[in-house]
Amino acid sequence: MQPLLNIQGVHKQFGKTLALEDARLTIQRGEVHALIGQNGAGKSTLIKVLTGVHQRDGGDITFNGQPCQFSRPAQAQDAGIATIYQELNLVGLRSVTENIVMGREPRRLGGFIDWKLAHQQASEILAGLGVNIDVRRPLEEYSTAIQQLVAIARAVSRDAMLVIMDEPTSSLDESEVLQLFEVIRRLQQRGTAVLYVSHFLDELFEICNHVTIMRNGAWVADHAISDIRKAVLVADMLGKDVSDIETHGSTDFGGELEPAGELLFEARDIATRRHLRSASLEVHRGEIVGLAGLLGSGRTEVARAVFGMDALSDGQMSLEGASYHPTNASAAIRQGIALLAEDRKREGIVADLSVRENLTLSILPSLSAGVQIDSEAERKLVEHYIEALQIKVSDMDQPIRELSGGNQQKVLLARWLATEPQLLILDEPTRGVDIGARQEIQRIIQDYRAQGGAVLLISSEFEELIEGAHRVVVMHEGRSIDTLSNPGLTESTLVAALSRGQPSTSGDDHRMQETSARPSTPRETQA
Amino acid sequence: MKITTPTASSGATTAPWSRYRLRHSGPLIALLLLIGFNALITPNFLSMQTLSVNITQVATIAIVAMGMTLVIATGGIDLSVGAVMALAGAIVPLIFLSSAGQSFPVLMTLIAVMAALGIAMMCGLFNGMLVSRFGVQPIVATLILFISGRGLAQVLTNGNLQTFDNPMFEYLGSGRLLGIPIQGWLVVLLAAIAVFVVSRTRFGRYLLASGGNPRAAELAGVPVARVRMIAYTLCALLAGLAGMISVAINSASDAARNGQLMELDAIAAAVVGGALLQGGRAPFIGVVIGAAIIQLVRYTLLANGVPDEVALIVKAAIIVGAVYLQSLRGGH
Amino acid sequence: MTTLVRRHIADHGQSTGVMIGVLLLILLGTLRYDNFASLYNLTSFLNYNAMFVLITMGMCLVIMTGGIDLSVGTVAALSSVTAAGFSAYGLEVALPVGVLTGLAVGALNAFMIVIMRIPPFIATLATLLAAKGTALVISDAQTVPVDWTSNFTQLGMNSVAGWLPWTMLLTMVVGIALWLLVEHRPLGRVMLAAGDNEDATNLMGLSSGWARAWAYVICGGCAGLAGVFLASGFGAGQPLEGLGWELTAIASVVVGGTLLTGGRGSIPASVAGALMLGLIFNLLNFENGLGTFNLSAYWQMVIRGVFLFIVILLQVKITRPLVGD
Amino acid sequence: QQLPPLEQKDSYRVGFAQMESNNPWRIAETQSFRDVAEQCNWNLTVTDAAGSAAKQVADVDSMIAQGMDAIFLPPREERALIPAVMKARAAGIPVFLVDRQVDPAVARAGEHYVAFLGSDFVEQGQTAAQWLVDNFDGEEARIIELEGTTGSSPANDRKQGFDEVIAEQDNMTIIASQSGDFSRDTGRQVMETLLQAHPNVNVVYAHNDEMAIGAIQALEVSGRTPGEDVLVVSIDGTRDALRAIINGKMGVSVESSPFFGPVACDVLNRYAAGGTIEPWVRVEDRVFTADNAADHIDEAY
Ligand SMILES: Nc1ncnc2c1ncn2[C@@H]1O[C@H](COP(=O)(O)OP(=O)(O)OP(=O)(O)O)[C@@H](O)[C@H]1O
Ligand SMILES: Nc1ncnc2c1ncn2[C@@H]1O[C@H](COP(=O)(O)OP(=O)(O)OP(=O)(O)O)[C@@H](O)[C@H]1O
Ligand SMILES: [Mg+2]
Ligand SMILES: [Mg+2]
Repeated sequence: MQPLLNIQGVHKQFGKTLALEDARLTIQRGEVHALIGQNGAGKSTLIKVLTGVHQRDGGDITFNGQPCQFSRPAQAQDAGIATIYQELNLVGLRSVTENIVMGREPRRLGGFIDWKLAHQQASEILAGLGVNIDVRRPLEEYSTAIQQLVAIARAVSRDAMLVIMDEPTSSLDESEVLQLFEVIRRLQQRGTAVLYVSHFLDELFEICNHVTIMRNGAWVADHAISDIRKAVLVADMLGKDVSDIETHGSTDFGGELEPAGELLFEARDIATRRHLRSASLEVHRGEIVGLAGLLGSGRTEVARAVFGMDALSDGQMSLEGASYHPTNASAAIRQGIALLAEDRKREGIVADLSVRENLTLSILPSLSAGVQIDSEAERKLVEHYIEALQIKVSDMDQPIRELSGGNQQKVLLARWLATEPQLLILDEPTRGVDIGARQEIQRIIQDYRAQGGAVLLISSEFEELIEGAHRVVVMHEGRSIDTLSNPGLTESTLVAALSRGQPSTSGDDHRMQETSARPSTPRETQA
Repeated sequence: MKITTPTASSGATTAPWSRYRLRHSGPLIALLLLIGFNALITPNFLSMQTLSVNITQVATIAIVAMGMTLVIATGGIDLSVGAVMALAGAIVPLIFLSSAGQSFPVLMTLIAVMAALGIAMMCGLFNGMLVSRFGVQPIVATLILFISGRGLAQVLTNGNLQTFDNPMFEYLGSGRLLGIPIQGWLVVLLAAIAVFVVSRTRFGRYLLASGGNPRAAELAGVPVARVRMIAYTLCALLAGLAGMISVAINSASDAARNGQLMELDAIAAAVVGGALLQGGRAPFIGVVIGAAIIQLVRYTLLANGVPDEVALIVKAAIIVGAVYLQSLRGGH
Repeated sequence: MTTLVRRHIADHGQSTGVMIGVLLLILLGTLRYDNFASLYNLTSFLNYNAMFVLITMGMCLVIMTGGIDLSVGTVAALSSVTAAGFSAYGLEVALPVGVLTGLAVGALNAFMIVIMRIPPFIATLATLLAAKGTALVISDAQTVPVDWTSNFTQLGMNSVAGWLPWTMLLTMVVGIALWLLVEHRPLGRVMLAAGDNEDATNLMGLSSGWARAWAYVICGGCAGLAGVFLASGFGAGQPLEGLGWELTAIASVVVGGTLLTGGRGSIPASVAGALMLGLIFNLLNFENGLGTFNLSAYWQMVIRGVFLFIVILLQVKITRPLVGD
Repeated sequence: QQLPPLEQKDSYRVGFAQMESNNPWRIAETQSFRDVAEQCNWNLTVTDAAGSAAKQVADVDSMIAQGMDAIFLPPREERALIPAVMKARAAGIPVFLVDRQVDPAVARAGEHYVAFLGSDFVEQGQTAAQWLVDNFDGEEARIIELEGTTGSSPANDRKQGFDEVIAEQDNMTIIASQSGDFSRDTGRQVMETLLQAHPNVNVVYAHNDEMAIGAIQALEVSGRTPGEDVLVVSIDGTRDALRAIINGKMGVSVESSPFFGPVACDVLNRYAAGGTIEPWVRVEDRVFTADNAADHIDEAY
């Protein structure tokens, strides 16, 4: 039988950057097909070329037997392709209902929207994903996770032949991931094909039939999932030998944990107006302290408080034994604190500025002689970091928006390392970052620590915490409820600690009710 | 990611300049075309006197447009520049025409200039305060002074035209250096300072970052609110200076007319010169060229006897054309 | 609980606030001035302000999509000229001509903004100049006489039931249509979505360009109709009228509580905002009539600015805690 | 239909619906009404339409609503203010037009409004032209005309009057005519530009004194001597213009007096007393030249 989608030899160039070069992808009707590759491999670009966001520079695409060239996403949608793009494409000021039904609203006489029916439909679709919320409220009032689920709800509610999901799980917790898988299976039963992009390889084994691997904008291989081992996938993605991969741990933290130095930072029962009730933690020099917790447990809020973004409503902080109460980010930076924020696009990069300008933004005072910036010193410093962190750029004056996510993240990491902070707070430093870059970032963190730096590491990946952290502080609903120390930290102790925090009643409309967080591998859960 | 040109992981030194040139070539080409057109069509165009006339007339637009560019770089806009011109322009003669001014002409002229700049600065602080501390949208925040600033100037002068004879102050309008009107030199000086500030100083970097992504800039330790305050203040200061120049040229201050519709000319000059209304760019050279384009269009139409009403239509078409070319080249 | 109250205020408080403000101003006028509440004042107030309410509604629509239209004033002037030129054929011809003029200019704006991707501020600034120039060219720089013998002037000079001007009645009909469009028609919802996040709207498979284009066209149409009112109510096509109307309209929209950032907007609240600004003028005229203060025209400008300042401060106070960053 | 009567009272509530206050002439006119209000025992209400004919109608409307005894109106536009005139009459309030007319084809003095107080803009243009014809002693006059605000009635009329007369002269041509917006700054800029394009100009005709003074500045900057190389002809009779005439920089300024207050007081009293008012209460415009400028400079505004 002829495949549902067949992409052959597609290439696409953005200015100097060749994003796709001989990309191929074949999807059969009714299969769940994974697309994997490193950051910047071209996955999202391929999807956007397919759905008419970008126009391809060459190659052939056939969908449902027809050669196609969509010039707008609307055309792809009409042809039967529903897409959840990587950057959430939703309108925050509009209600949840509208974000789901917009474009095919139920109508009443005279063409007016039948709001009652629309709300009802939206609620039902969301209920199918295990979400029960007030669909009349503006979407922006809900968490990223809910927003992601709304995007999914929008896509699956269309009668599409192909549903594309570009990293749909990057901000979901495991219960939601499981719900999503349930939905994907239902789609599959209905005969709908799904294209699934994710950096969490374990998910693929759970849900996909087939996998296509891309590297540097080009097709590398495709396999039936049943025939393949994870190590082979990783090797294909990175372009390395399988044996290399297998001898190596999955994170680059590993190694001996050296004993930590003297106490650097301490927070006692801190609370803010923003969902942080009471958190206590200590960080020593040369120590990595992990912050674990479910989605919405308040980890980011701890980071915000320490970095001076939110004022404390209660509690104390001290730095090097002295009382520490920053009033804004600059104050915190002056005292040697750095925060790599969670939302790279909104809170990290200044898209139109160059890599150089982004990298040195936080250390300009020390790079200036008088009013003038010492551009010689600046270039040297930037060169040093590009080299040390192996940032892939065409030149340091390239606008940062042209870089792939992983490389942008490295530039931001360099921005903060350049401030030579005493305490480096990392909020999900490897989210949305591919395995290769992830390991490099982890290595950089480790090097920084080895030189006596202190790290507060927020991560949803247990392996990262277990292998990297000296101690892990467990957060739950805005409170620190436990501290676990390494060695002796295992996934099961962490899961146990997280589940201890679960209260029997939860008043909020939608809080994570599950007892484990991802990415404890779904495979193991099944077994 | 793959780069088609040979990958150089460290900075190629020519890159920033070629980028810079590319950005500015659009307005420059437009300006050269206009000059070429005039050389062919307009009588007596290629003369020193024409140059000097155009410099006199472009100076105020260019100065205000540079201030506007600062504000636009932060993602804002300032509608109040014309009103600030009127206010500053009204203050100066008010002071040196007073009885104290008659008795100490030199001192009081200086004081008058300082007072006018001081008032302009206060206007800028007011705008900056509303925008950066209260989070009011720039169009709305500056609309307040747009409406009431000119009214205030007229209240102060009782609506009367103030004519005066004060050679020292008039030098600002009619003085010459090496045969070029003094305000032309002023524009060159200010543009040089502005280019230096934006490309080489911390404030310049902060300005672009604040406009490009205020949230990220804030978190990177950039004092975004202060940068905005400074941008609005400088903009008002420059508008005040332009207001005084225009008063000095005319030897008269007319609160009702001084700087009227200047905000539109200044914004048009900035955008034609390559500024992006969403912020993050401050191409001062381009903006000065943009002002020159606006001025030259006006000159061309007038000198060739195009009636006022037709001139409006032509001017509109040229603004749209220039911005369109700009957007094609900029790729945004 | 307090957040719920705050949320309610943020959702609806602004518009109710403006309406209460309007009522308070009316009350003040009625108590303080003789004849303020007279039928004559009511009718002439409504008639004059019908034009401003119209352009404010058009502006509100454009602002909802995240744009701005600086050309409304001169477009109204241009339409008054074309409508006056056709007044001899009667209202049934002149009115469509005027509205079509506005729609055509609106379409030109839409073309420049959506297709050529010129920033709205610049595109409509150019239209502001060009519309004024065109109005002067086709009117030969004179006011254009209307035909007093045709039924054209009845629209602008007569009232229903002796008090409700036809112009205001028509404006209200347009207002209800626009309100229905914004609240209950998909096109209006896409306008709001496009103003909130244009890229996302496109990625959702909706045509944000189309929606934004319609907003400019409708805004042009509103300005065109305002121009017809102008010609009909004042007996002449006036190429020089309309200067500064755009800022009055923007201010009205803002007073009505709509943010200029797009994605939000309320037609009724904008109408209330326009009426509120109109009332201020009317009250100032009556205040002058009392002769207690001698408010010069200049002081009136200052007062308008201060008024806007106060409204904005109040808005900041009410909405700030929720807006956050 | 009759004109609305006005009963004789000690004090009248009088409305003056000024059209704009953005130039010295209008300001002087308003001031003249304010000054006379005291002598005449008026309770005067002044509104300002900020240049908008529509707003001016609304201002008149609010005066009607307030029940003024009489309204003085300088109509912004000759047609757009007709509704205001009609409504005031219908409301029984006598209207006097000041300094500009409304379209006589629709509204007539003695019928729809009481009278027109003022001079004739066309005639002012003619007078200026005639003075030029009489006093120009060169071979050939090459004239630059600085027009007022495009589309405004004084600009249209002053152009018409002047151009008519000049058209009959064989040795006089208008080589350029551009708008200087009635303002000194714009007038100067336009003149600077036109001087470049037409260096052989020897006459400047400005529609008001402000532009004329701007033009004189432009002439001086370009190295010409106004009064000798270039003859400047203008309208208004402001203090600055008279000074320029005394200094020999300007040839003539045809008066367009803004001092309507006293005339208005007189006309109102006569009307209340039941007298018939002539439809056009003419204000004689003097012609200021080097001969008489010094005598009048103190009374100028
Ligand atoms: N609009 C654009 N302009 C310039 N370059 C772009 C653009 N979009 C993508 N690229 C470049 O194309 C390449 C492929 O990017 P793409 O987003 O497709 O990667 P990806 O595989 O989705 O990565 P990730 O896993 O980080 O999402 C990258 O080098 C990126 O920098
Ligand atoms: N401004 C806000 N308005 C409403 N809810 C908010 C706001 N900011 C944060 N929240 C919610 O508060 C909860 C705590 O968020 P936070 O980001 O601290 O969680 P986290 O533990 O860091 O999880 P994540 O893994 O998402 O980073 C989330 O549910 C978030 O949606
Ligand atoms: Mg991607
Ligand atoms: Mg977080």
